[in-house]
Amino acid sequence: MLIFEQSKAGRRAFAQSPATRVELSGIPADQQRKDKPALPEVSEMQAVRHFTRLSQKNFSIDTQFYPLGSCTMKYNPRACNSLAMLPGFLARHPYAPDSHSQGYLSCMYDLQEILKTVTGMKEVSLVPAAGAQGEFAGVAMIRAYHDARKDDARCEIIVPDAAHGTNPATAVMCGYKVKEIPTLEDGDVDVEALKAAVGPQTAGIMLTNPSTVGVFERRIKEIAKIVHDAGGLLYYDGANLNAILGKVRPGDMGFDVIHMNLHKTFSTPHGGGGPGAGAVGVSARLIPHLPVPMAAKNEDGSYGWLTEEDRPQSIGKLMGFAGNAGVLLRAYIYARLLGREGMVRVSEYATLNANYMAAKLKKAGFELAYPDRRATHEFIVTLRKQAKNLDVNAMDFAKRLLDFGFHAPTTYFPIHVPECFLIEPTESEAKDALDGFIEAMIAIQKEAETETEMVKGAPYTLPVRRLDDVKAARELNLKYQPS
Amino acid sequence: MLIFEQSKAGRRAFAQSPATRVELSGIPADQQRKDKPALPEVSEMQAVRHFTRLSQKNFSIDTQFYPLGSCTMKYNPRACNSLAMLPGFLARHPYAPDSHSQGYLSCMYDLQEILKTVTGMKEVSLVPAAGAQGEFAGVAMIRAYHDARKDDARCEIIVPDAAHGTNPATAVMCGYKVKEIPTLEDGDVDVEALKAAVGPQTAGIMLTNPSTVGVFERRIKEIAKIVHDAGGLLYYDGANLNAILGKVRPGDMGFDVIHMNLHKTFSTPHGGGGPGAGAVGVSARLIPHLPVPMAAKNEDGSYGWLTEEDRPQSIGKLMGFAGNAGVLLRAYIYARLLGREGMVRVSEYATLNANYMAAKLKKAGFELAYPDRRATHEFIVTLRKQAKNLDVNAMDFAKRLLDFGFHAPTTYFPIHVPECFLIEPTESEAKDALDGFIEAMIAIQKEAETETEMVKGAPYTLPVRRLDDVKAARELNLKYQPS
Amino acid sequence: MPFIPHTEEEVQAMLADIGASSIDDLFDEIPEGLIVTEDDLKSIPQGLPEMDVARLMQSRARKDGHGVCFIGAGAYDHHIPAAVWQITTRGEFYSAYTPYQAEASQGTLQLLYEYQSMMTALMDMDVSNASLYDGATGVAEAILMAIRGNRKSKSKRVLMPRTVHPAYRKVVKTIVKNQQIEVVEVPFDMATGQTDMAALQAYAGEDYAALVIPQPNFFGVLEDVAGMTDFAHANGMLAIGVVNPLAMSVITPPGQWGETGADIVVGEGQPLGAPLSSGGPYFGFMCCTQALVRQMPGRIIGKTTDLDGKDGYALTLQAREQHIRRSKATSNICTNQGLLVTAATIHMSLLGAEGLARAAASSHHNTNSLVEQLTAINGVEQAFSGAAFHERVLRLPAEAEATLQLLANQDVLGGFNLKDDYPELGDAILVCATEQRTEDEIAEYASKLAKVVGA
Amino acid sequence: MPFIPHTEEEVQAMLADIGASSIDDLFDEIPEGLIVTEDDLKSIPQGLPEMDVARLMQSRARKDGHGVCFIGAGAYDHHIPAAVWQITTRGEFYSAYTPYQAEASQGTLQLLYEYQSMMTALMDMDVSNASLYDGATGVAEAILMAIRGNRKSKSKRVLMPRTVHPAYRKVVKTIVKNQQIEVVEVPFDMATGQTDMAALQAYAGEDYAALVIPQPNFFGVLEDVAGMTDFAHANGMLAIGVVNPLAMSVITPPGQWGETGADIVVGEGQPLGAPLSSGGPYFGFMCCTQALVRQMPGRIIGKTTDLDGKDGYALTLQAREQHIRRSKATSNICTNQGLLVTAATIHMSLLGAEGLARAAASSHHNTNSLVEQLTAINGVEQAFSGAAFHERVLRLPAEAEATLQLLANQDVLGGFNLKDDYPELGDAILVCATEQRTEDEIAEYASKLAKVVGA
Ligand SMILES: Cc1ncc(COP(=O)(O)O)c(C=O)c1O
Ligand SMILES: Cc1ncc(COP(=O)(O)O)c(C=O)c1O
Repeated sequence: MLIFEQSKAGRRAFAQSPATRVELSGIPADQQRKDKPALPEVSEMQAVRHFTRLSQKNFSIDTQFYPLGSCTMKYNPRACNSLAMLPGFLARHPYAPDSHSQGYLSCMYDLQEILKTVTGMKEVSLVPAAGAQGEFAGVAMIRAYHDARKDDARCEIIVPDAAHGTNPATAVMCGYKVKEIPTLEDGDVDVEALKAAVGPQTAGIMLTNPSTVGVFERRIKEIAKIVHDAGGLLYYDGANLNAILGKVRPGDMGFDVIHMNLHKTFSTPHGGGGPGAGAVGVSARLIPHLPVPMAAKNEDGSYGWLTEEDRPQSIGKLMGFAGNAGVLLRAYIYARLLGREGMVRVSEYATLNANYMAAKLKKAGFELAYPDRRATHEFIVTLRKQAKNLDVNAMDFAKRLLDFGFHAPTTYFPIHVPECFLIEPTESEAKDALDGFIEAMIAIQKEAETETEMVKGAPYTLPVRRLDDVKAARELNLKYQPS
Repeated sequence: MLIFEQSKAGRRAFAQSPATRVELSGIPADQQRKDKPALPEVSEMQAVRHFTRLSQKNFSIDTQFYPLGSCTMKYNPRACNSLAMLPGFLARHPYAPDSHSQGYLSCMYDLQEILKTVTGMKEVSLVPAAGAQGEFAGVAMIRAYHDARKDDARCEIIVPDAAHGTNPATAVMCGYKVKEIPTLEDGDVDVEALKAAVGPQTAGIMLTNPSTVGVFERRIKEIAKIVHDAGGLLYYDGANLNAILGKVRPGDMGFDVIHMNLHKTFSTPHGGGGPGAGAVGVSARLIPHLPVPMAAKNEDGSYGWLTEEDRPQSIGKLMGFAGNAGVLLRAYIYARLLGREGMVRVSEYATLNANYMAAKLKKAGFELAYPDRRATHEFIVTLRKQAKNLDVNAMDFAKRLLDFGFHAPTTYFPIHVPECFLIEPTESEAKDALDGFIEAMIAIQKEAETETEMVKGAPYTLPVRRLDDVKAARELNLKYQPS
Repeated sequence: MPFIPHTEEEVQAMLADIGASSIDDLFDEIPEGLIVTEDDLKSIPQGLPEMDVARLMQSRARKDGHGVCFIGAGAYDHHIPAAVWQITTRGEFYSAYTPYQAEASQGTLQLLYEYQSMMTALMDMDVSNASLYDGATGVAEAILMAIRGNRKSKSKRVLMPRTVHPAYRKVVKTIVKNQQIEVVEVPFDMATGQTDMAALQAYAGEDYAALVIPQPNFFGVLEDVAGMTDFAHANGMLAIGVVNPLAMSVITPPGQWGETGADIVVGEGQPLGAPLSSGGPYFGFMCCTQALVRQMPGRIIGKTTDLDGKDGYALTLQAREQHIRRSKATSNICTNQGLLVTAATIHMSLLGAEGLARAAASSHHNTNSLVEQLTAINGVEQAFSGAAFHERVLRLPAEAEATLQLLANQDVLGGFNLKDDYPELGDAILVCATEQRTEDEIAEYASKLAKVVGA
Repeated sequence: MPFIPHTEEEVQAMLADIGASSIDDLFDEIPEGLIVTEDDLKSIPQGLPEMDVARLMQSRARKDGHGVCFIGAGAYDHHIPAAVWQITTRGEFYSAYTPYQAEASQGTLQLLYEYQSMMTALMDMDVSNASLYDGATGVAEAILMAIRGNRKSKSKRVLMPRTVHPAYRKVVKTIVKNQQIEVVEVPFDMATGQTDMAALQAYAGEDYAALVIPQPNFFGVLEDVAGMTDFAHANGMLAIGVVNPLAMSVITPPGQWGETGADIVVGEGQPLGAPLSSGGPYFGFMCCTQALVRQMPGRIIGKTTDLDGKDGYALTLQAREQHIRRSKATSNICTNQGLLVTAATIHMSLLGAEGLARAAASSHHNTNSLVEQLTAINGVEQAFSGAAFHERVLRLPAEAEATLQLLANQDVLGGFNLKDDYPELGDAILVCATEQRTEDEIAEYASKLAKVVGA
């Protein structure tokens, strides 16, 4: 039942607004709203009960194994939540003077320093709201760099075909054309194709390493050289940073600019779709172009802001205020809980878990997309044989997994691998959970062979059976309308 | 799965204890524990996931209508939780000096004053941990009163047969004998029986008004006179205060001592079985005997404590510290949200809801235990006909209600009404919820007539089917033992 | 190991299954010399137990957040019911991700559908998406959308009043400049604080894709939204409203502006349940007309049915989005501000239309009384004559920055200094008193300001 | 109306169904003159919106809770993982009641079964109940239980060392005195701080129902628990342990005391996840031997199976309880401290045996270092020679109460003043430094105390 269907005219949560309704003095009648917006009218308890019950209809990290590849669904420490929501942090207005902001600013400054070191970049700005905005900031900086050098002919960004959709979309938002290069059989980028693609029109390349196919790009240094020699810059999509945290640094690989998905690698919660934080880090040559504001340490040891005035070549502001502050606080808290030694462990155990699952699933007869490669923090299973021989495809497997109490892996991405599952267990899952998932996959495989229709009708144990996506798009119903 | 079954030797939540294990210096080896207690060894995420999922297996006010008679399961405002858990309140040590306790003490003082006024008693002590301990305090005060007067022959407490089990149990804990008197057909206490029961051996009577049968004791003033004339005192069991809050005051009815279940009437949460708070209020003659400590206002306007030294005739201390402070804070916050006008409404709408349900269920053919009486905040349905004619008893109805998404009412209490449901909707439930429950009752009645075995096999939609209580008691299994 | 559940035994068993002899082996495809050394990371502090981190953060939090807040300027200190964040931070909302597996995410999906329904009701618009990053990026996305969606115009130019939040204008510039979009600023009337309608008229007949219309504008002043909307439509431009959502509970909503209403509406969702929290996370909202829905960026949730015909909710119109459409997507946005929308949906349910209107009216009232008391001080004057909602520009008889710092030293955060963004206003500040400010606090501000400016 | 969902229309419809013309009618059975008038309640403040109550409570909370805490004496400032209360206050735990309908309460029931399993493991005892009010009432209940349950004794007398927490002894007196139970106090050795074993021996051969054995005792001193337990058993008494549960992670648990272990164990559960919170809510725990289980007060959860043979959990042995047994029940307890047990179960799961042992050992270590630094001050001395865990009695060279207040004025809460309860100790205080106290805080205490006592 929708909250609207529980509405009754005149009902409300009386404690939640001022006790009396005052006049809107000074506002001309024709500017005043005449109708009453049709918001639900419910009591406080009705709202609490409704949303509490709604919440129970979700799978989440706090309730299920959630191996969604490329999304790094790991444990979000509860301390990050309670400490980021301390009254002093919640009450700080974004325009509060520095004298009333030293607590927050010191955290941001420290976080910038930690991120610099762990990525090997020269400077970091925390502004971008999510990965995609980090990408935007990064590509915009590449553009600002070429522009500043009057290197105007560079109109193309190179992107591997396996790249996340945000990469090409971002390049276009920054006014670039996108040139795709293929992925080789072994999962590496086609370096020959890259060589052919670069030229005076090349502004840069967007890569993630390990790539979205779950393998480490072995020829990364060669790639960096090719692009740099052509006058382009290298952009690192940090979505997969969890694979190499404290182990390899994008700066050392030759990247000029990176974004980090702090909601992935630094475990701020995904919140049902956000908020995230997409901090960007740069090599020396891009420092002048970083988005503002940034936290700075003054000579007297106090903290302040760097703004457009300090950084006249900055690409400018990206967010109304200074970014997703509460998310950044959570990332900082996480970083302090982990410490440098904990960071290395993140990538080590994320990699162990992924390789273990890959090995076990392979033994169980599942086809790995890159069977001869090490898995990184994630890996790809392709169910193309099942789709062809049994007519049970990746979507069917995914839905049936839900009945076994597991969130499905990422499906049908990367797009060049047919019927694929991108599986990312993360370091915070125990072997028991991995084994449970593997057993479920084996069980579903058996079901697919013997009870095909049953599998294709999954799920059965959730609040709804399989939903009709086509109907959702065809008969658009995007809001409640009283009947 | 039990948390123990997820345990692996050596696993832990590393962030939750000091980083290193120090020596236990100065403690002789023979006093040191040799074995390691078999607590579960799990990661932080495993614990979070386990207990989050466990919670989802509960019915609760935040998720379901929960009309458990005599328990006042109403909405627990979320503000009471967040404000009672403000860091300053959580950090206060119970032995902190008054200089560091003015915030807490002022709340307790104000709460005492509010409770005094709304109950019409002369003074209030907040110490008792729950209703039953409030009863203990009350009866102990009655005893202290008689003892102080050297009125030694009074060895009996009168209790109606409909009384809650804690009443007789408490009387015995205070060293009294219990004399039961019957309830009349119309739900009132048998005044003639009372007259016969009182005498020089009477220490007092324990009553609740409205009584546990859900009707207002009309001859209360007469009862008070009879008991007082016999030299006894009147104890008021405040479990049903929600029925009369701000409407009738126990003090005005002639009671000498009362307890209040703040976790009922003042809506502090029931917490899956507690904590509660059973504040006691007294008439003038019992003031010297109130349990200590109590909050007091000093002449300079600051607040302090009244202790045994100030109250040498006090029955003494009942709790290690000053009672369930966090619960009392929640009650205070609730009282401030309601205010005096809100208190009256509590009893009015609780009564409206109960009478509405009673009327509708009666119309639907259900038998009320006291059909000719006004319901108070609760009322009794007896399913004796269903039990006799259809072999579907109150327990079957209760279990089947769970399948309809409603918590069952209190069953089989009061004990003198066969196959009964004691139904208490509370004021915070909307008509829609009441109607839903009534419809479910009607539907189950139909099922009972046509699908008897199905009803007797309920529930079907919960984490478990009907549980075997007899087995639980016969084959005692009270803790996990690794197999 | 913090947040890692592995026992040594398990590690060995897993390595055996993999056929590797150590965890290091798993990194053997990484080229020589790239593996980080301990030394590389030594400037990062060592890990601390939660207890120690808690102590650190508590001491830092205590340094901030004090002071009575009279700053608005796009972020407002409104009351948020305790229930909002207690429910929002429940693990099932907090630690889930984008509802890609609809059947396992009906909680989030139904909630988002309810959110869309609420926002369209509040704005009186046809459709809503499920959030953008914030109000500022919302304006940028709206401009990109208008340029894509305006069939009557081929222009890559838009009109932007200077009364739009200066930070929003900066963000718009950052985001759209690389696409050769020109943002032409329209001046305001120094007397009223409204957009200068005469200056706007000068663009009549020219090809612009859109006109941005703030309501209330950055100064708190109410624009002639009807006139501006009709002007836009008369000249083939789309009308993009930028509104304070709380204000829309009492002020004419964009769907009712002028003859046919605004085409796109965006704004900062913060007043709907997000704590000030140093400026984020907040959320941007976006609504539009039915005609433009396929141009809208961001997630959209639709109602549908399951195999049994039962109602359910799912992401829809995904063909607009980057994960399907890639370089041709309506935006690059992926992760949005879901959890804030969760909070906003609960917040709006708890307040309802009446509660929002009371909070809005009470904030307006408190600001009126603040302005009255402050302007009683010699030399403190209202800058504009235009009717204003809930925020006001005041001219000070002393240097604005210094005055604000002196007030801050006494724990009064007195307003937003307009000097950098609007030097033409002289020493002017933007003040605001939400429904949370008490009469005492307002009087205290007045008495402190009187002392500071020496009146 | 706060927390009341009724609309006027609904009220009328409901009254019509009832056949009443107004809500007042529903109270027509109440005798004349009993209905409260507005005047009767006028001293109660009017209702306030949540926003105003929040402001009030925030300002009050700010007055308390500051100061660095070196007080223990039965309530300890231990670290509590953030996860504990975030999960505990989930509505499904927070707003449920006693699991009378087992099928709809498997969350609470399984958790309580896990709790019982954890407590028995920690105490090395056979069975545990699901909580009592607190440690003090736990001792009283244990005494009543021992008198009921001791088949070898007909006595209504028990032996109670003076080293038991003075507040517990007072509570015991309040609770048991009306049943003509005699509590005979056993003195302690002024040199060691332990119970005087010679004095205890004097009771050999007499008929007492039980001996209470604190570990550590109120002074922090470790008792000769083996000797005391064996003494009790040799003389037909039941041995009742009163222990700090955190200490039991490193100290010999009651199940291992002497030849056969303690019979009943109770204590204050606060160190297992309850914040200091002005003294409550905490919880009392109780464990006992299998032989005594039917004498135990309070709820007990048992494992059973459902109609399909699936495991499940339910309240069991209810025939002991007041709602079944009424005047013959083992206790009058009904509502217990369930939510605190929820917190404790999560707390113990997060800490584990190793985490508890670390917290215990680290607290012990910090107290040692505090004692070392304080006793370096002229005139400050340890009162007792007995081995102590985690708390210590110090003699001061100045009036204890005044000294503590002077320290408090500098925001050091320096300890518990023993003068009222143990005048024979002179100016003595009980100090404690949990694992949360830092070296700096300890050093600061020492330097402030040095100044205060003028050393
Ligand atoms: C490889 C990759 N790049 C970029 C992104 C975009 O990040 P965000 O969703 O934070 O905008 C994602 C997120 O899913 C991703 O997986
Ligand atoms: C009528 C009545 N009296 C007393 C009590 C005991 O109160 P408590 O459970 O708080 O000890 C109850 C509680 O259920 C009750 O319903």
